[in-house]
Amino acid sequence: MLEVSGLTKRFGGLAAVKDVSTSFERGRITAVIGPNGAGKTTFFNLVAGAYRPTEGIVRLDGEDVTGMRPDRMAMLGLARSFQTTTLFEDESVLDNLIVGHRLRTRSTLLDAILNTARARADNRECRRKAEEALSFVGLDHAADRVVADISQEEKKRVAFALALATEPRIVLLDEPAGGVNPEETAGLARLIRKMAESGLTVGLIEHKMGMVMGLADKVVVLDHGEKIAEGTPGEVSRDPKVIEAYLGADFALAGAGHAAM
Amino acid sequence: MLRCEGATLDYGSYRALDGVSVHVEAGELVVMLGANGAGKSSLFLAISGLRRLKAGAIRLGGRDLAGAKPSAIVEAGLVHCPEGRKLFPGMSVEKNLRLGAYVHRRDPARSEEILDEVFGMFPILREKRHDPAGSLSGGQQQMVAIGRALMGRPKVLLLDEPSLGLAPLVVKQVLEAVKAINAAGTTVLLAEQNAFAALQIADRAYVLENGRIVMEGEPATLLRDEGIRRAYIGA
Amino acid sequence: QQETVTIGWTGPLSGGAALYGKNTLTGLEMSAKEINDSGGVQIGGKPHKIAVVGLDDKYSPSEAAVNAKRLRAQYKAPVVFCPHSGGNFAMQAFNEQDGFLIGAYTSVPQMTERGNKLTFRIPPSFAGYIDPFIKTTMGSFGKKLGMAGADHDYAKAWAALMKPAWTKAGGTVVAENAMSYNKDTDFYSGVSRVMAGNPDVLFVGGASEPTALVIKQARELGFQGGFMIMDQAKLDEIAHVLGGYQQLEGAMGVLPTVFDPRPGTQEFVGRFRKAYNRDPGSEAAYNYAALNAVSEAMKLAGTTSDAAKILAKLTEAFKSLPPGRNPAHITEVDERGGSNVRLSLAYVKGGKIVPVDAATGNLMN
Amino acid sequence: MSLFFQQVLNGLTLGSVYSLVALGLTLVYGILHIPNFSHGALFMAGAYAAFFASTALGANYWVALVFAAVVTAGIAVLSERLVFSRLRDKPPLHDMIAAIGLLLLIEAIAQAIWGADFHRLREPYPGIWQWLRINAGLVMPIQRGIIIAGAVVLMIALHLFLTRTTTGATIIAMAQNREGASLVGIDLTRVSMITFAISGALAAVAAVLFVPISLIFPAMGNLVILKAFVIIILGGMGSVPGAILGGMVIGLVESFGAFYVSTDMKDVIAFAALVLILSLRPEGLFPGYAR
Amino acid sequence: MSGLLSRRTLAVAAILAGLVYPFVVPNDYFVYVMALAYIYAIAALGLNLMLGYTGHLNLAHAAFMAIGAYTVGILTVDYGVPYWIAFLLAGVNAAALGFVAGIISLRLKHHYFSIFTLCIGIIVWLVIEKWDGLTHGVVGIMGIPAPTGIGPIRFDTTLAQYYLILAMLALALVVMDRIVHSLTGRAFMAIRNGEPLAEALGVPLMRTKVLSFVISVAYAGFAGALYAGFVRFLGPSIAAETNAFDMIAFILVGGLGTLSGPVIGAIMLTWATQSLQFLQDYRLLVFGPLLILLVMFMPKGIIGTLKARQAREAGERASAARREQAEADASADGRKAPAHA
Ligand SMILES: Nc1ncnc2c1ncn2[C@@H]1O[C@H](COP(=O)(O)OP(=O)(O)OP(=O)(O)O)[C@@H](O)[C@H]1O
Ligand SMILES: Nc1ncnc2c1ncn2[C@@H]1O[C@H](COP(=O)(O)OP(=O)(O)OP(=O)(O)O)[C@@H](O)[C@H]1O
Ligand SMILES: [Mg+2]
Ligand SMILES: [Mg+2]
Repeated sequence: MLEVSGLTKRFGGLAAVKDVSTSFERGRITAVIGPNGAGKTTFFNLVAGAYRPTEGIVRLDGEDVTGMRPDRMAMLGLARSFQTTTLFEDESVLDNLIVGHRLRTRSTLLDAILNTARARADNRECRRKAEEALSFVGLDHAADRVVADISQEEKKRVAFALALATEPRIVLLDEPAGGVNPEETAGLARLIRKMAESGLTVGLIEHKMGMVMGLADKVVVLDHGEKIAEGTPGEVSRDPKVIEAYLGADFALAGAGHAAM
Repeated sequence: MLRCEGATLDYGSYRALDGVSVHVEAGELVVMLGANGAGKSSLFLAISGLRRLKAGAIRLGGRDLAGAKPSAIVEAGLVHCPEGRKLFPGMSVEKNLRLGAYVHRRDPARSEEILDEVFGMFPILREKRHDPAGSLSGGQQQMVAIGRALMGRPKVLLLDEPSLGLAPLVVKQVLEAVKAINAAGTTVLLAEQNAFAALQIADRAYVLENGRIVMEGEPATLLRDEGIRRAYIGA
Repeated sequence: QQETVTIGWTGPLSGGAALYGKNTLTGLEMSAKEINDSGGVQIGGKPHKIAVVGLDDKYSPSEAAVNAKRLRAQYKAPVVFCPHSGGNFAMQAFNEQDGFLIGAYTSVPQMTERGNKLTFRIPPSFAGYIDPFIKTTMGSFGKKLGMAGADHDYAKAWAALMKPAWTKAGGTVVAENAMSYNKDTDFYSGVSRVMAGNPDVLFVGGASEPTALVIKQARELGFQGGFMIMDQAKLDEIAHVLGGYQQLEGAMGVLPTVFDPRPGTQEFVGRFRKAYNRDPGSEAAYNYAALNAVSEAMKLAGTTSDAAKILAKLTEAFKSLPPGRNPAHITEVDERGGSNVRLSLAYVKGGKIVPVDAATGNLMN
Repeated sequence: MSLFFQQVLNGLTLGSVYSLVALGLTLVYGILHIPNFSHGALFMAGAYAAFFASTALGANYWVALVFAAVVTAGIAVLSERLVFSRLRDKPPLHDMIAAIGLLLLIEAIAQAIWGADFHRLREPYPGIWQWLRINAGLVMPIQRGIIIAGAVVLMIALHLFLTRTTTGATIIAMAQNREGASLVGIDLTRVSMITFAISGALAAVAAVLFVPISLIFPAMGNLVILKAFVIIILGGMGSVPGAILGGMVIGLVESFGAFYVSTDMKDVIAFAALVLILSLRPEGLFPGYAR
Repeated sequence: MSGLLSRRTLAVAAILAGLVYPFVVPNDYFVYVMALAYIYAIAALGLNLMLGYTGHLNLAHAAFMAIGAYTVGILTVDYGVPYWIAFLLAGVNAAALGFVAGIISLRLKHHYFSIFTLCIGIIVWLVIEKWDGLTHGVVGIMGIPAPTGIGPIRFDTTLAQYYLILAMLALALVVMDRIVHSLTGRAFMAIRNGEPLAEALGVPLMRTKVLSFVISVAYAGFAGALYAGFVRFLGPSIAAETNAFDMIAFILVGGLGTLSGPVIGAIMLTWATQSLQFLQDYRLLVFGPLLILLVMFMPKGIIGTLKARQAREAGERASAARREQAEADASADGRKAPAHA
């Protein structure tokens, strides 16, 4: 589905991502973990086109998409959520989502000014798509609430819905459960699983090991920009390099459940 | 030592704190548990004078802090190590730490000693003392933030989610440092979502929900509570 | 029960040109006050008081138009004075339709060349200054001219007449560098650019105060020659900035109102000093004379509202004014609405102002 | 050749004035994130304060300079207390409109008190450095020397103040993180006031250094404020070295443009230079050191 | 009271008020000032698209109004082009130059963008002032013809021009309404909200920003064209940055990012300025503090404040409901119910 090879990004002297190769499989959840500053967000930015790689190649379904702008990537079916997503606080949840499907519509500004049938149809379509995405993330009841009034966890779900409204084939989620309590984390995890089951390819950055270990089909571990391990959650959590760089020695002892940090 | 009574705080029409009463005795390490948005940070910000209470009182060792400026509160011995660190990213690590002792600028000798202690506690900071704080990794920045708070010679230290966004390995190191600080005699109020880890080092804990205290007790009691386990630890 | 005629004025009362605006307004106000104090003006057999209403337009053409509309519609003003060409041009778009006379205090030639039937241009054409200026300075200092005038509309029109006239008189123009007198803070580089041509005479001028700075900086850069100073700048005001006439030695300019020895002017200067506790400039003198003439013309025409009739009587009005009420020495208003004036020039010699006869270009003593 | 150096001198004189004005502007922007369009009015207020001190109080030039710095610092602090501190949690656009309101107000006050007329402050040392004229063909009125020297001294003093003193450190701390600063016990109100005071004093000193070779009138600030904004963008907003360098660049570009190309076109040249530089370096010459 | 219904009613009422206005005021002056206010409102509408919806402050807006005005002035006076053709070309010309300026300036962010555009504005002003051959320089362009009549309707009186300009304003509002409520309008707002997210949603940043900029300055261009035909004299000072400041003030007073805000603001501030005329040179002594007090005590502007009040009332109702819900849950099982079990 999505393959990267030899991906490198340098900021001045610092190599934030260094020679990373891996792949994201269709319908699978691939997690990227690593210490703070390891280059995870940078890695996603490179894949999504927000940064142009210094070296390396990104392929989407075999097509070379290296250095393509984010909006083009979105057209090709790559969606992402951010570590923090800002929404329009004083607008309704649904209104916030309508722009999500804009990229799949063809009507121009002229259509809108002349209020053509095409513009009206596109508007309806975007609204329908937004409702569909909301119901997928389990928020249909909140469609008309003002964003300022919904909870943090609901905002995270809205951010997912926004990504889903673009009709993606692959979604990259950056710390979707950051600052969310364990109970709600579990709910988000179920939602992510549901996305994968519906055929989406999922990329996930997360520090909450409980969630990562329970969810991921594959884990890629970055440290100082380099890939130090890759494999199933089981393999990775036993890898001494990973334990030393990231998880800590007693992670294996405490078990994934309790060290849910 | 520190006492809040009926603290109430509004953001516009939204009530973030609703009659919160907590107390922390001298030498204690108290943990404030609560989900995202429960109001932990709001409570801390109110205590350190960055937000105005709508109602209620906050006392530090008998002194009423109502209307006191943040700078006066720091001088009174209450130091807040905030969520998100709030460092001075362009300044060197050392300058960050030294500014922590700003209210004690008339007593530089003692500050030198504390600076040494901080470097002793976090040796990596001594190594990076001339680097700009913004260039450090997340965990190291958290160390600077704690160190900076210590430079203020707190009698009471408020720590707001020092583990937020940190790798598991680093979380452990940070909490160990907190424990050591408390052991050295500083009273600590710690906000955490990671209940399990925090309760390991706490003397006592509160649970905050929707701006209200819903539970108080010893760590062991809380750990036994089924609801707490489900909500904050992940069964 | 006395009736009142309102005379309108729109011009800058705030911003960089506020002083200039106020000076013109003061001239009108002084005239109105004197007329009212003497019992008003007899029009159609009835005594009328004159009220001057001044509105700020910040030098903006569209605000001047707004003000004119207001002055005409709300105050029924038969005449609206305005001291900047933009405002006057904007008013010309509708003044014939709305039936009011424009009192244009601007000598931009286009003002009266476009066939507007209700425009009275108060200051004279400056063409009359050119020849005596050249005659005196070229004779005393030499044939090389450096042009360092301002770059606004009026100054450019001056320069456009000056340059060919100088060449025609046998001189050469060695440097040309217009400068932004009202927007700039420092003229050193601009002046040194002109000095690089090694001129004998400098043509300068914009508002008096920046002109003074240009002269001062030229002297500091070692310039020893003479100056020709455009009529917008006044020698006395320049001397005030420079702290005396020393640096102005060899400068040729318009005769400052306070030094004008002709009958009437001194009388006006005295009354002005008494009323405002300072020296009048020519802006005040011209506008003062203009309103006196307008009130006289209303009397002669027997109307306070028919602008065309008022305009037609202006020449007669000026001729009938006693010298003390016409300190600008306006002799007539031609068929296009332009005024003619007996020019008075001045030359600085031995640290003193010497009046010059404009007709001959000779010093008067 | 001497004409060339003459332009360098002219450029430095102008650049010094611009830099001082831009410094205050960049400080307030870098630390409080306020695009203070009323800064030009402070420049003007400084000139009038000195004029008042020397005419009405009979103070000598240097006393007038100090008086102007103090008075203008006071006006700046007042504007911070009464206006900007109350707009703290509003978007920057509101600061800008309020600043424009202030600009109009201060200008109107000056005009109400002193009228729209031009005024002058006499040069304290009206001479010209003759040896310069004789030896190198250069002309350097003493006041221009004072401007350059005064600006250099002030810039060094400001730099030392910001980097070597604790109060300076609190200013930079506040620029980098407001909440962090207040959590270590820095009194933000005090720092804001100090910042505004410094910016006002710098504007006043720039004005008092400059007006002996120029004129005092209510709108005089408008001439420099636009350039000061250009300069701080050019130098990198919030950057102290950027403001200094930017000021010098604009001063020199203007003076060379006026001499070698055309005085008529020098502003076009200066602004075009900015457009060019920013097209190549969108962040300005120096990245903001306050951030 | 349905929002749509009240909006429509208000719009109809506003148009009616505009139509009868000239008949209820005592004289021409009121008509003239109002027509000028409408012209500035059209320009401010454009500025508001860039500022209130796309989130970029363009300080060269007045310069683009000048470009539109000068296009009409030069074409009609020097080349004898009929007014309406010149009118269309004014919008096209402003848009075309805006396209070029946008491509250069929109790479910059925040204040850099604003000050950069301030410089562009000054350059435009200087070019108008210095390029005598094209623009008549500092002397200005005089004798611009009034808009030529359309069929039997002629525009040579203030009253006729008033109605022409009113019609143009209504048209401008309708078009703007459609723009901001379109999907493209949502893309503009997404950019204001955060560029990385907008881009990730497939919004081509540069293209969308340039589009917004071009539409915005086209409004300025058309406003300038109307100005030229109305005032009929042009000087370089119409490009002055202070005119852009005025427009920002209009928007802020009316309400940033609201449709009717710029219009209300333009009308109110214009009349505020006029009514302070009696103060003569003390006018700014009052006007300055007025501006300051406005942003201090009405930061969202008139429309914004009304809207916020409505939203707050709705929000209060919602959060009261939420609190009750939470309390009910708490008493039911002693714990907070999970949002999504
Ligand atoms: N735009 C940039 N310019 C310069 N350096 C950058 C930039 N973005 C990231 N970096 C640096 O690259 C490194 C990797 O950063 P990145 O944000 O990818 O880490 P991360 O793994 O996502 O960390 P975290 O878990 O804290 O989010 C860090 O040292 C960071 O400072
Ligand atoms: N400045 C503010 N304005 C409006 N609402 C706010 C503000 N700050 C916080 N809130 C709201 O108040 C509530 C409590 O926030 P607070 O930050 O105190 O929670 P917390 O317990 O610290 O959560 P977290 O785990 O995210 O740090 C939240 O719903 C938050 O959205
Ligand atoms: Mg990251
Ligand atoms: Mg918090």
